Parts: sequence; structure tokens; C-alpha cells
Amino acid sequence: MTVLDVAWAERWMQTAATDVRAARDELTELDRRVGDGDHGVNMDRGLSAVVERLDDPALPPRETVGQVLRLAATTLMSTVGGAAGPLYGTALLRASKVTDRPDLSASGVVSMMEAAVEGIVARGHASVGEKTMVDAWQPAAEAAERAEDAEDVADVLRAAAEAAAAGAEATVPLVATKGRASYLAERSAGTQDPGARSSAIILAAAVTAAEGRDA
Amino acid sequence: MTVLDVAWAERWMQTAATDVRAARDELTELDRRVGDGDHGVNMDRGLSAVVERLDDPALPPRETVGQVLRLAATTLMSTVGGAAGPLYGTALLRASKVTDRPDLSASGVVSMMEAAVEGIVARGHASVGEKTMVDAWQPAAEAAERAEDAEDVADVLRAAAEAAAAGAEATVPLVATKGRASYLAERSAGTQDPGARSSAIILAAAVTAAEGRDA
Amino acid sequence: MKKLLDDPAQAVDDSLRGFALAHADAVEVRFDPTFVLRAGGTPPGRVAVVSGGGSGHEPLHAGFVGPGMLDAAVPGAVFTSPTPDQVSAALQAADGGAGVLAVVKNYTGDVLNFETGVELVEAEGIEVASVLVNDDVAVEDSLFTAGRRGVAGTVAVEKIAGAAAARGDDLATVRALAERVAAGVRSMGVALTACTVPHVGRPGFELADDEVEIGIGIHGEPGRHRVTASGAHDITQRLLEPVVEDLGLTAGEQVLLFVNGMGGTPLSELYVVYGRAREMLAERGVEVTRSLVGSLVTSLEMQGASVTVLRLDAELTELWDAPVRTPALRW
Amino acid sequence: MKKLLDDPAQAVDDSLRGFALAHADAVEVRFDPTFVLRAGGTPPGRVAVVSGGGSGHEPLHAGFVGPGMLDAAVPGAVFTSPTPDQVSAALQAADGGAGVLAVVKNYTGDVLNFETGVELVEAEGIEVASVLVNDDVAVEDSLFTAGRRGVAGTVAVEKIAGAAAARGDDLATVRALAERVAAGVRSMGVALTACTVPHVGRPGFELADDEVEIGIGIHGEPGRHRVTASGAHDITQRLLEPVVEDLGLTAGEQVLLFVNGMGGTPLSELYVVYGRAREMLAERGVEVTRSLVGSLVTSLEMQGASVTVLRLDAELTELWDAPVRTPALRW
Ligand SMILES: Nc1ncnc2c1ncn2[C@@H]1O[C@H](COP(=O)(O)OP(=O)(O)O)[C@@H](O)[C@H]1O
Ligand SMILES: Nc1ncnc2c1ncn2[C@@H]1O[C@H](COP(=O)(O)OP(=O)(O)O)[C@@H](O)[C@H]1O
Ligand SMILES: [Mg+2]
Ligand SMILES: [Mg+2]
Ligand SMILES: [Mg+2]
Ligand SMILES: [Mg+2]
Repeated sequence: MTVLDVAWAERWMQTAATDVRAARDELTELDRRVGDGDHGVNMDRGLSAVVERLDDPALPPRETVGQVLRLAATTLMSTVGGAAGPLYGTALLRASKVTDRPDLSASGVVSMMEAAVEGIVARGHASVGEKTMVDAWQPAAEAAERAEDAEDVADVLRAAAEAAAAGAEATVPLVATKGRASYLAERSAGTQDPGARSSAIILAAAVTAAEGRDA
Repeated sequence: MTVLDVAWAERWMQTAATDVRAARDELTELDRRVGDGDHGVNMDRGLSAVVERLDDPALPPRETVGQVLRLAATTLMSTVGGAAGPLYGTALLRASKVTDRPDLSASGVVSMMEAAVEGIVARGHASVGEKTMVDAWQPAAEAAERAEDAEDVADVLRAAAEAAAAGAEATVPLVATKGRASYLAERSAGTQDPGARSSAIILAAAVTAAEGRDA
Repeated sequence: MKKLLDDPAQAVDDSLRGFALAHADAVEVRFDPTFVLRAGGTPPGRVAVVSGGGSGHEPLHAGFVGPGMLDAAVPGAVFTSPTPDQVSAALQAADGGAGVLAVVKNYTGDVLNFETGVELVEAEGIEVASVLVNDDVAVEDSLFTAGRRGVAGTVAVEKIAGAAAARGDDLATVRALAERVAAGVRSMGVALTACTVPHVGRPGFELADDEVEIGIGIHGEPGRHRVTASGAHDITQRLLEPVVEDLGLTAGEQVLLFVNGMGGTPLSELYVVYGRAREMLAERGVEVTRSLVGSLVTSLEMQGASVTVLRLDAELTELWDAPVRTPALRW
Repeated sequence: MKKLLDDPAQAVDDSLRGFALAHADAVEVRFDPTFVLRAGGTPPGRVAVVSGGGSGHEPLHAGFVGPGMLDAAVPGAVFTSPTPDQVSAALQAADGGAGVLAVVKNYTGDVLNFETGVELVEAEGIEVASVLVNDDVAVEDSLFTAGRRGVAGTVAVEKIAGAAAARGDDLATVRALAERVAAGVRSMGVALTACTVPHVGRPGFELADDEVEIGIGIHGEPGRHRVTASGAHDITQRLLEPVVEDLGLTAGEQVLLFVNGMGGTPLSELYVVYGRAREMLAERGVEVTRSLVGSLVTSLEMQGASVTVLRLDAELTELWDAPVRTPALRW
């Protein structure tokens, strides 16, 4: 049985940093096509800063999952910039508020996902189908809810991550109506939304971290 | 026997204008390599203006060769710009002063060429071998002098034009020490001097005009 | 990619350090978090005007910090909105006790980061008003977009808000004037070449040798459509007409005409475009009473230009004319 | 070649017409022959300062016409010296009765055309003095060249001569000051890309993706040597060192540092170069007391920059600081 404890949460962020760095050029290229080409660099900068702070011996050790997510939220907020910075920041900040315990149950994962989606929507006012990161997070939260009764909490995460990946894939044909890609109107169709793609990568990292294969 | 009269002088300028226009891209390319790429356009603009003024019915008809050359001189001076404008302007202005007669004898051609060279040198202070238009005009004047006893005045011109062409060709391996090309130092070697080339074209036009094949 | 930079990740800081040294009499640059403050700060009792956004648009915004215009500017990474902690630090440092007007260009990132930054300082008891600049007529302002973008018209909003603050207007008045400018200013841009973000290393889009991109933003993002390059007259018409239509300008009205270079276009070409735009406005009976020509809201080394028109009235004209002493704009 | 122009043969005139409209309060543009005159002319009894040269270097020279700097400017075709009749018309129109200083950049064409133009007006009884600017250390000043070229240092000569004329100095004094500036100013430039003269339609030279050309002039002509592109620090060093060596600058001296863009380089990069140059001068104990950063002496859309250093003393500093109100330079 998987345990989603503080060590997991920290491994999640480390894995996310590694995986986003590996995907940096892919994210840059997606954003170059439908935005301004900075999403890969922005997310890499932000997640590297998160890892640096997690590794900082001067900071007090985290005792709850929420504390890890709060550290990530404030760090992303102050290092990412662009649209993604406040969106990821708010998502994780809201998620941190419902995860202030040493480890997460299946329903804890569901609450975390729901809080994250609410944060993104509260800030960005986008809904599913507008070709944004909501298209990854919303189906992910819904899938988590459907998987709440799974034996292993890792399966809840896995359901969320798979739905996020499918949701991100599904943004390819969409015409953007929120964010920078909306300026392109029809020309935004045919490219995956960079923020949805980075969301799928970060949620997949949660699974990897749960499987113990850390960065 | 060829007669170098006012009609010849006007045909000379017209032919020069036509031939320089035909060589414009060649001159531009030479100047692009060792200068700033404007010599073809500058000379085309200037000689076109000369032709326009020759064709202007409002201007009094020319009665001496010198009057034709003076009109060309002041027009080039006020339309060419760059280094070539004052140099050609001064050359033709000096030449006009020794050609104020209805037609030119062989010795008249020699004086004209000598006056032109003196004008160029007085303005530009270059001597043979510095990779400038002097490398065309100086041998041309000397060749005219050597041919002064020819039966036909056209032969004097022809000797001058051939020497100018050879002199221009001979600038190819030279390293420029005057004008814009001197900034390139050794890198100026390997390209014909644009001003020497345009000088050779203009002197060849004098022969063409004498042969009655006008523009 | 060839640029006069060293480490791309440090380029914004390197540039700001040079900027601070070159204009030590006019500005002060603070780091961690990064923002630019007017030397000596906002005069006590005056409203402060603060703006910011991604870098790569120089001289916007830092070049407009100084008496008569901005009290602080917040530069993000290249083409990336600054973070909320930068915004809140700048707002806090700029406040002279009479509140702060935040001038925000309408981009999702700028809006979200300023929103969060403003929340943070409001919690400290500082009064903040915001004005959104959305002058780019290339984007339809509809339910199906994030709304029109803020582009070169920002200069007019910053100049006039700064002049109002300098003469002692209160925050509500400064905000109202800024909104009047924002409501009366429209722009449209063209790219002849794309630009290259230093850490990306390749251009944001590709244009054939005979193509230009109409309706670009200022972040190297593609525009609305491509046309075959066709000279200054034709391009100016394609830029000016939608601007004039959107403003609903009629004969007899007075305007400010601003031709802005995108960074890599020679000033001489901007004057050609300016001249064409003047002819076209004259044909419509619109009177150009104020002018600005220069590369002030740029996209790195992009070649291209934008045309901005601001509807003027007596008060806006007076505020436009008021003295300004910044590194990039002074009279 | 894509440019915001219509007929290339008319580009200079088109641009000047736009320039005249945009700055109608400051300048007047005359055609046939073409020159730019300060609005209202030279104040009677003041020495006039006039400069000129090929177009394509905007804002040089026309952008510097106005109180405290130039009284007239003479623009030629692109990269082509103006003709003697333009020069003489400008000198004549600018004369305020106290004589004219002609500021001539050292190029064969400029020298010859100004020489002839000056002869023409001297015949009319107008007193003219000339100063030759030859600040480009890329060219060895030897018997084997046409001498060092005049490049960005021209701005300093024009500014300080203009300030001296404005305060009422006589022609001999204005000329002596201009010569002091010319003697104490040195520059060196680099190109990252070549520029394209409109009527030529292709670049003046070709550079590989990783090459820069060191020691370029301002006419799109090739430089002295090529090196592999290597970042702002390295390039700044290659530009600054020969300048400092040639001036023989020693610790404790005060200088003006001017980083100039060639037209297509973003301002942000110029500030990076400026910052690097400051570090290097500080290492040598040279004190930068005045600064200028901007694209003021350009080569069309060329990407690149030049570094100029002027040795300052109290009087030159005072004249540099004196008010100037021109389209491109004002304080
Ligand atoms: N209103 C919004 N709601 C949700 N997500 C958004 C919104 N606007 C933009 N995004 C997300 O942000 C991503 C772009 O992030 P990034 O490139 O870092 O910022 P920017 O667009 O400012 O350059 C988009 O791909 C999209 O997923
Ligand atoms: N000092 C000089 N004496 C004689 N001819 C010269 C001198 N300087 C330049 N030239 C000639 O002028 C030509 C260049 O003319 P042009 O390209 O029109 O002017 P610029 O060099 O000003 O662009 C050179 O090829 C050379 O023949
Ligand atoms: Mg982006
Ligand atoms: Mg030339
Ligand atoms: Mg961005
Ligand atoms: Mg030339």
C-alpha cells in the first residue's frame, strides 16, 4: 500500500522539476506556436527554485503534505511569472489548505485535486474547452473522485494523471478563448495547450513519486 | 575623318548615361565589396540628370564642347554626391575650361584629358596605384598624349579609352590607400575599383559617340 | 542567434544594472525582488503611478520612470509578466501616502500577477487603483478572446496619468484620467521579421522574404494574418484604418499620432509611416495636434511598427504637454 | 529585403517629409536642394553649427537640429554624401551673421562635398570654419588610409559645439572647442548583422550565424576582421580596449561613455554593453561622469553597437550639460 506522506510530496515536486526540465524544449515549442515561447523556461525556473528551497537546510523540515505544497505555491508564485505563475501558485495554495496532515488518504487526494481546480478557475475564470490548463486539471479532479474507492491511493493519483494526459491531448484541436493563445483565434487549433501539457507532466510526476521512483 | 563637335559631346554624355545604367549593378557590386555599394546608383542618378538637362528645351543650346562639359560638370556635382560627385564634377569643370570651342582637335583632346586628371588629383590628392579613378584617368591622359599625332581624332580618344580600361583592370590586385576602400586595407585587394571602372565606361562612351553610334 | 548578451538567464538583470548606472541621477534599481524606482521616490502626498510587465519592450516601462511619468516600474523576465512579490514591493516602495495607480496591460499574466500583488499591498493598508490598457484593435474584444491586448497605447496612459499625479490630482482623478486615455487610444502593429527570445534561441514565428505579419502583439507571438509585403503606404493603411474605425473618428477631431518601432526598424522608416498616416488622417479631416515617433514599446530586435491614435481634448493635451523627465521621454 | 518604404529612390525625401510634420515646432525641411533648418533659424549674432552626410544614420544629423545643438543639417542619399549645392544652401540659410562651423565626418565624399560647398558660400562673404571628426580607432590613421573615419563621436562634437554657440562664443572659440572634442573622442563598432541599402536590395556583407564583424564603419561597409560571436563581455572588451589605448586614458581621468546602437539592436542590449564597459573602465580607475545610451548614429537596420569615450574636463562637461532641445536629444 502506497503512503502519500511528506516524503512523497517532496519527491513529487522533485520529480516534477526533473520531468519539466526534460520537457522544457517541448513546452517552449508548444508555447512558441500558440503563445510567446516562454512556458518551458518559466516552469523550469519555478520548479528548480522549489527544489532548491526543499533542499535548503536553513528552512524548517516540512511536517505535513500541505506545508510542502505551500512552499511550492509561494515559490512558484514568486519565480514563474506569466499567466502560469499565479495559476499554479493559486492551485497549490488552495490544495495546501486541505492537505495539512502527515499523509493523504484517497479522499484527501480528491480534496486536493478539487481545491487545485477551484483555485485555477477562481483566478483565471476559464472553463473546460477553452484550451487552458483547466482542460487537464478538471478531468483529473473528476477522475480522482471516480477512483476514490480504489484500494491503493496511488490508483487515485494514477486515474487523475491519466485523465490529465487525455485532457491535455484533447486540447489539440481546440480554438483557444482564454490566455495568450486566444489572440490567434482559429490559428490556435492544431497545437496542444502548453499549460495543459505541463499540468499533465506534473500530475504524472505525482504518480512516479508515489511509485517510489524519485528524481 | 571624325569631328568631335558639340553633337559628339552631347552624344558622349548620352552614351555614358546609357552604358553606366547598363553597368549599374556591376558597379554597385564592386562598391558593395570594397565600399558602401552606392557607386552604381550615384552615377546612374547623376548621368540621367545630365541627359535630362541636355534634353531640356528651356535651356539654351550649347555652342561649344566646353559648354556641354560644363553643364555635365555642374549637374554631376549637384546630383551624384559621395566621393565621385565632386571628383567627376571637378574633372569635367576643368576639362570644360580648355574646350571652349565648337570642336576638338587631337591636341584639344589631349588638353581635355590632362585638365580632367589635374582636377581629380587637385580634389582627391590621389596618385596612380592608390586604387582610385586616377588609375584610369592618368594612363588615359598619357595615352592620349602619345597618340596626339594620329590621323583621326577618334584614335586619340580610342587610345585614351583603352588605357583607361587597362588601368581600371590593373586596380584589381591593388590595396586601396585612398577613399572608402582604404578602410579594408588588404581586404580591398581582389576587386576592381568601382570609380576606375565607371571612368573606363565613360571614356569608352566617348569613343562610341565619336563612331556615331549614339545612345 | 547573435545578441549582445552574456548568460541569457541573467540578461534582464545585466541590462538593468547597466540602466541603473547610466541613469543614476534619475532611477534606482532594486533587486530581490526586482523593480525600478524613481530616484528620491514619489514626492510625499502625490499619487504614485506604477506599471510593469515582461521585459523585452524597452524602453517600456523602466525608461519612463521619472518626474512627470512613472514612479516605479516592474520588469519581469523577457516577455513574462513579473511576479506578485515584485509588483507588491514596487507598489509599496512607490507609495507616497496618496495611493498608487497601477497601469496594467491586458494580458492574462500581467492581470493575474498584478491582481495578486495588489491584494498583498492592500492588506498593508495602501490604497491601489488599477487601469487596464487594451488598445490593440488586432484582437477582437469579445467573449471568445482574453480581450484586446495592451500595446503601444500604454505610453499615452502612463504619460498622462503621470502628469495628473505630478500636478497633485487625487487617486480617483488620476485613475479617471487614465481610463479616459485608455478608452480613447487604439493601436495596430505589423512585423517584418520575428524576434528571438534569448533563452529560446529561435524566432517566435517564420516569415517568408516577401511576407509581413499584420496584427502582431508585442511578445513575439504571431499576428492575425499574413500579407505579401507591399510598401509603407499599403501597410500604413492596413494599420491605421482599423484604428480609426474602432475609435469612430470623425472629421474635425484632434488626435495624438504615435508611430512606434518594434525595436529593429530604423527611425527613418518610422517617419515614412508617420508621413503616410498623416496624409490618410488629413484625407479624413482628422487633425493631428500632437505627435510621437520612436521605438518606445518594442519586441526585442523585431522589425516592424505600430500605429497608435489617441483622441485628444484640451485637458488630455495639456497633460500630454506637461513636463516629463525620464530616461526615454523628456520635454 | 523588407522595409517600411515605398519607392526606394524617394525614401529619403519621404522620411524627411514625415520628420518635418512630426517636428514642425522644432525644424523646417527645405527641398531643392534638400536641407533641414532649425525652426526660426539661428538667433541673430550667434554662430551657427551645421553638419551633414549621407542618410541612413538617423537620428544623426537632422534629429540633432534645434536649440543647443545644430542650426542646420544636410542629408544626402542613403550612405552618400550630400552635394555641394545642398551644403552651401544649408550654410547660407543657417548663418546668423556670426559665421558657421561645419562639422564634417572624415569620409572622402563628405570632405570633398563640404569643401566645395564651403568654397561657394565663402565667395558670398560668409565666414565658415570646419572641424573634421575622425574618432574611429578601427582605421589606422596613417599614410596608407584616408584617415580615421568619423562615427558616433560626432554626437559629442555637435552637442558641445552647439552649446558653445548657444552661449555666445565666437566662431574661433566654437571651432577650438569642437576640435578639443574631436581630439578627445574615440569610438569602435561591431556588427552582428549587415544592413541593406534600399536601392541595392541586398546586404553590404555576409556574416555567418556565429560571426560578428569588428571595426565596422557606419555605411554598411565591412569592418577590419571577423571573430566568432562570444557574448557582450568579450565584444565590449574588443571595442573598448583600442579606444582606451588610443586615448591613452589613465586612472583618475573623467570621461563620457556613449554606447550607441547601430539601428537594429534592442536598447536592453546596449545597456548590457554599457554595464560591461563601466566595469572595465572602473578596473582601470577611469571615472565615468557622463553617459549616453541609445541608437543615435545608425546604419539602417544593422544589428550591432559602438562604444565611444570622450575625455572630459570641467568646460566640456558644462557644455555637455547645457540645455539641448532637438527631436532626438533633449535635456
Ligand atoms: N485564464 C486562464 N485560465 C487558465 N489557464 C490559463 C489562462 N490563461 C492562460 N492559461 C494557461 O497558461 C498557459 C501559458 O502560460 P505561460 O506561457 O507561462 O504564460 P504567458 O501566457 O503569460 O506567457 C497556457 O498554456 C494556459 O494553459
Ligand atoms: N581621393 C580620391 N581620389 C580619387 N578618386 C577617389 C578618391 N576617393 C575615392 N575615389 C573614387 O571614388 C569611388 C567611390 O565613389 P562613390 O562610391 O560614388 O563614393 P563613396 O565612396 O563616397 O560612396 C572610388 O571607387 C574611387 O575611384
Ligand atoms: Mg507563454
Ligand atoms: Mg560608394
Ligand atoms: Mg509570457
Ligand atoms: Mg557612399
